[in-house]
Amino acid sequence: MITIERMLIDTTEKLFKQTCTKELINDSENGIFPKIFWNELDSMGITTIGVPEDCDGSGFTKLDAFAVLKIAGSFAAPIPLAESIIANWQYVELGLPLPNTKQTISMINEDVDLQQHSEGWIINGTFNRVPFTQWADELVSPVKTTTGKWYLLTIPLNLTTTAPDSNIAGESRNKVICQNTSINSSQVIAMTPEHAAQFIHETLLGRTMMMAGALQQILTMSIHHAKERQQFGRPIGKFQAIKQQLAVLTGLATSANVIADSAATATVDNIQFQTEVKIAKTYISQSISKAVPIAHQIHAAIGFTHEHPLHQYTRRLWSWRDEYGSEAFWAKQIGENVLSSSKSLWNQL
Amino acid sequence: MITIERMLIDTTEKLFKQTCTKELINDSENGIFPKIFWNELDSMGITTIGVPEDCDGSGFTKLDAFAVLKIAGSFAAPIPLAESIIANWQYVELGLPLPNTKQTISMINEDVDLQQHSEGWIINGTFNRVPFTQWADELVSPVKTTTGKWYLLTIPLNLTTTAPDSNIAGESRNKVICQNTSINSSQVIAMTPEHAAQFIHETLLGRTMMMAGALQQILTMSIHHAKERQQFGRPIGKFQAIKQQLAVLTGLATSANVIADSAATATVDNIQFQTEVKIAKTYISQSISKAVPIAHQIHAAIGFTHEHPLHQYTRRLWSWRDEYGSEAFWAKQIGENVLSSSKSLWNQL
Amino acid sequence: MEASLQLPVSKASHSLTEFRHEVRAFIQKELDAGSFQPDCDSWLAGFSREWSMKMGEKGWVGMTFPKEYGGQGESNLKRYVVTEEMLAAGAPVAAHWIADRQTGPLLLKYGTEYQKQTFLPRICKGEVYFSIGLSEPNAGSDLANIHTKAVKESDEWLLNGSKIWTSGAHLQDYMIVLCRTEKQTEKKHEGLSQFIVDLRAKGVSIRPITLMTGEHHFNEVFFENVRLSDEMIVGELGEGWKQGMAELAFERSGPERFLSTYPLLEEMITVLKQRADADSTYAYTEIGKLVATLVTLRRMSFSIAQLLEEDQPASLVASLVKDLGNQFENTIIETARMLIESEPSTHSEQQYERLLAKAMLHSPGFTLRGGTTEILRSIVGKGLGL
Amino acid sequence: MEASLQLPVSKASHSLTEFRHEVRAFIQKELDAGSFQPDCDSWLAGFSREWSMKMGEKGWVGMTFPKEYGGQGESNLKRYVVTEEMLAAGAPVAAHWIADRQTGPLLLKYGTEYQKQTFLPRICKGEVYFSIGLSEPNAGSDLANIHTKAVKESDEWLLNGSKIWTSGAHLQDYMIVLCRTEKQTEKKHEGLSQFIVDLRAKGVSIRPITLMTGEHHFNEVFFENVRLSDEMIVGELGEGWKQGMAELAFERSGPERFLSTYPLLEEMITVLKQRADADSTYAYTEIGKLVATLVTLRRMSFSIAQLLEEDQPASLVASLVKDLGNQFENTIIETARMLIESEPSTHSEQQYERLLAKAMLHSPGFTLRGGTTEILRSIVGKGLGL
Repeated sequence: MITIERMLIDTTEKLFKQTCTKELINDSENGIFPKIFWNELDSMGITTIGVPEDCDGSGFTKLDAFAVLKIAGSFAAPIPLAESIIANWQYVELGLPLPNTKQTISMINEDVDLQQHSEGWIINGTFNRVPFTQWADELVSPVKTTTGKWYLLTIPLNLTTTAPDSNIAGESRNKVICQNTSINSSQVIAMTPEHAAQFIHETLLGRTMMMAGALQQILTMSIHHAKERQQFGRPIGKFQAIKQQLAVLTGLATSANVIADSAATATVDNIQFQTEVKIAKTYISQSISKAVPIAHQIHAAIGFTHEHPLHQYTRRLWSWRDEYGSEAFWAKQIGENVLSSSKSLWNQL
Repeated sequence: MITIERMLIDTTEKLFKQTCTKELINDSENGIFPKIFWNELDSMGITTIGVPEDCDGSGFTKLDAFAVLKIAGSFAAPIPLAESIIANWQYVELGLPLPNTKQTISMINEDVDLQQHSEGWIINGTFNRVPFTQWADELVSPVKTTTGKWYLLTIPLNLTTTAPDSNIAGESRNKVICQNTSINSSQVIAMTPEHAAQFIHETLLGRTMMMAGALQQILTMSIHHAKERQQFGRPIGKFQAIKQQLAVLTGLATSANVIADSAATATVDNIQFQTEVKIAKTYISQSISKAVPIAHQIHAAIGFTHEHPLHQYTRRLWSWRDEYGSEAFWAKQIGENVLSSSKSLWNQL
Repeated sequence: MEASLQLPVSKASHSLTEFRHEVRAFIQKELDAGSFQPDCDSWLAGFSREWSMKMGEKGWVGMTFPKEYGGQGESNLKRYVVTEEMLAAGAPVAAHWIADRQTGPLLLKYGTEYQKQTFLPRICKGEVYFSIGLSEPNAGSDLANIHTKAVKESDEWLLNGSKIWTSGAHLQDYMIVLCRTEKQTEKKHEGLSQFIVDLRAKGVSIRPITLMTGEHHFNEVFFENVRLSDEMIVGELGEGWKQGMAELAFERSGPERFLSTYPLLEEMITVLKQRADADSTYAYTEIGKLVATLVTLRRMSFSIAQLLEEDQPASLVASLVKDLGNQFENTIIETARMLIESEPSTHSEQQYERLLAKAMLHSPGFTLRGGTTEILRSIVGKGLGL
Repeated sequence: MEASLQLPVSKASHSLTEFRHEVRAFIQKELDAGSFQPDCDSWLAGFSREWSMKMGEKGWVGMTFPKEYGGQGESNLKRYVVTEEMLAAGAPVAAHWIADRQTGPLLLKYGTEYQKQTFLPRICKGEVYFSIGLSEPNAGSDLANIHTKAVKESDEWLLNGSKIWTSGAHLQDYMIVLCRTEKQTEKKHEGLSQFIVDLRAKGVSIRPITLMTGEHHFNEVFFENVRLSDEMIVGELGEGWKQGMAELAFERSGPERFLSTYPLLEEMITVLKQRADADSTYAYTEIGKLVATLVTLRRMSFSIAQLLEEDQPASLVASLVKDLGNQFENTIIETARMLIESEPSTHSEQQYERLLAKAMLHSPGFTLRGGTTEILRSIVGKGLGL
């Protein structure tokens, strides 16, 4: 039985495969945003998956959206898909209409100061490593005030200063600086701590799904290479050492996909979603330091060149594993929770 | 040119090879001390290597003694050779005559209380995990008093209570309990903190040399097994996976031997001896969690049986890596020293 | 993604979670009563007839077997819950483990009605135990290198040869023996058959293989003119290899492939909690990483149980779980050593030191049983079409 | 122990230690003057004619070469000290690295008097640089798969073919090219010869190979009827394979096999020192483990320098050092990530983040250059007589 969800995945996968070429990715590293590709996704409604149809979205569930983000990761898609989808969800959940403008997001908001005055709000502070600021109109981010209240901010980027930076995959991760930036009351929406937590963990899971997809891609590339590349008169995949390495890589990629999917499923069930997301980010970030060297080892010299697409994935994996907190950051939180509980570990799981 | 040192090593190695059989080691785990073997070593003067001839020793250097201890480790020798040699060195260095009695040693002495009174001293406290107490007459240990002074104690074991314990290699590691144990003044010799530190690090290096020897032995056994054992019609050493594993094991065993030898050489030069010993213990202890699984993997099921001698070495390696401080314990000290210094790391090396 | 690597995400239903709590409560009651001491590797080393029969009474042995044969007709997922809870608690489940895991399913699939009626109800009661009879001396990884043979003489078969590494044979009742019933040809996988052999029959002798740990779990079992009736043939004559391999697939999928040292992890956490230690980043981080891996392996393994429930192929993914699981079992040991300074000993006063010693001593076995790391990785390589 | 694995323990003499301090003082002065910025992998990526000539002036390039050819006639141990200090400081030594490490020794061993007189003094001045010409496109690990050929026409040779992965060819002056001078037979190691080729000669064209890092260090070099005189033959015609392999042995023994990411370790320690962090057990322990490994590798590598000094075979141990060294270089990266939360970037404001990014991006190269992990382990396996 072919479900509508299956059709969504297949269609999206086909589109990415056709469009998201090596050249398109290289261009994006040189600052050329893939507008046509983006517009096509937008017109297909991919950017509003998980938003109910009666809120002007495409319907489907968040689970389906995360499955699409995995595809985006598996094609190293240089587009703000996760950012747009997650911003849209927040608007809808806070009862706001879907915006006509373009949004990027930030989940890091520790040093931002927010002051209310008669006509609106004044923001001071820096949002670090924000993706796609050149493209977006507004930055969407939850911010906690000194009084402990949470607000979802929508900051027009033309009111801010941006300082360019990028990750080692050449993806722009700019600094957004607000200096007495004044925004109006409709751009500051009160939210519950639960909403803020949800936003943060959805952002984290978005990146995690992309990692799972990219891991799957380097596995596929490595298997392909091992079958095609000949050495000493036979495919290198026939050599025991390569075969064993590929098996390890298969284990890493498959387990990463299982825990990513499991976290995505938890969104729907709402059971221990936050813990499951932290676990997925930790497990997958940790896997990358084993998986990437294997993929490069199998590809040998050719995979070390700019010509070969492997690096488009391995550099992203290196970057993404540290974004929104590395495994060291999240493992510490998981461990602290476990060790602070009066229950046995097994009873906490 | 055959040096006298080379002859010592060759003779000792030959004796151990002939005498230190699988059965002798198994017997020792059942509490049977290899008296004849020990007496032979003693009569050859192996137990007083590093003690000058004019102090009734066999001459040679401490470096030679450590080389002999490596041989002892490479045959899993169930004898108190390190303990005896190191006790003898201390006696000589403190200007005392070599004892006629049999000594074991302890370097762990944190909770021992020492009180002087008119006729002698009263000791209270526990010495944990002391080797060969069944065999020895006396326990030799440096102890620091609450006033910060160091003394070398010689405690007759018949004045103490011992509680049996052993490591996972079946080597006895008993608890020695002193309850108002009264010893006379000649059994409490003042020593400098430098002497105490030397005793501690020589003890540590003794165990480290034994680990290096045992690592070398499991490498030799694994190479031998890979050449002899046939599978699918050819020696398993012909399979790429086994070949690669053996190469890794070779790297681990060889590097362990280099750093152990380097620390032993430092005894003579007296340059950074203590640091070098800590580094050797850390590096080698750490290597074992990689080396032992490889040796067992290569030996497969047969190496998991009591019948095969492999476990006599792997169980010792597991035990010795944790004795006198695991790599976690010593690495922490090394790291703390490095990070507390105002110099760059390179300038500290 | 390769289709063979697609794993469905399965979430436990509400009723399954309730059942889990029931099992957990049972175990806690027994623990409180002192029925057992949690131990590492309890599915291999913890032989307790009493415990197996208790589990039989609860209906937790052979619980997936049809009711007509004494089972509960329950799902693989429910069985998964029982095995996982038992392993996490380190309960002594070794006696019935093989019968429950592979002999039962084998007989259900290939056995005669007579065999099912005779053996399955007693397996379910937790009172009859089976051994595996595959490996032979000097065969190593080449499992098809089978020399044990059964030759038909009038209406009986005469079995001669030997099997090695049979865990628990000295305590168990029967063995499923894979042997030659035809002369060996070039195609060494052909002409093999499986028989049920009574381990107390005349001509059977059992020699213990003492492990490096000093323990006796494994045996070499010798057959000298052991008489077998046709009734004891399992499945088709000559199809033994295929049947035996199907049996092996059951071996690799379960949580025993990553939970062997779990009791050590739990005890390590207990010890760490008691430590008044300000420097806790190290412990938090390392425990967090272990927990992340544990949860991932549980999700994978549960998904495999789901696949088995749906009669889907799972051998490739099962091999991955075993490989990752064995690494995890060893990482627990090494993390323990790094976080808590101790000298492990099997007879220490500290439960922590005892569990660590046991885990270490058993560790070489983790990758040997149920297929070595090389074999598993070769299976995966083959699955990838290399 | 296998004789080939015996390593003498060598301690630095007093004068050697004094020399080390001299080198260190020179580097510190240059650092203070801002002559260079410490970088990872500087022996591959840090090309600076200025720096190489400065080192030439000090007599630290080709310092083991005889004085008659511009060298200092110094020991391998002294050269070891210079290379180690340069790498630890992350100094830009790439320009002269190959000439100093392998071309010089090759010419000293096999070169004609004319070649020695012509090239060695300029190498020692740090002003003439050489490339390696071994690997060819599509040959992979099969180094003997050589298709470049030189054919004699009257009194000249015509060179045709191409070489790949030649680091720095676009900036360097000459290449030692291994090529066929006889038709290929079954024995593909025979009929190969080495020539000195001027990289600015007619018929030589150089195509950059952009790395995944975006950097240009490697090239593909094409030869189209490049004319070579007999004077440019290195050693014996037909002996090129043996000579080329001897050259490779020089490649694996040096401290560049474990110090490529050392500047990151030093910077990590600087950052950790600045952190007011009570939770330091983690950092202490992990730094302590790295230091223990570093010291061990230095001892091994220094012992190899001693072996080379005594003309003893060292290729087996050199392979071990490279394998362990590459792992160490990667462990530094992973430890950095675990101890200091950051997002590495090649153009970060933080030196730490820049070094981490550089180290990561270069890391796939560590095991590729100078023999892959598989090849090294096969060499060891062969050495063990497997």
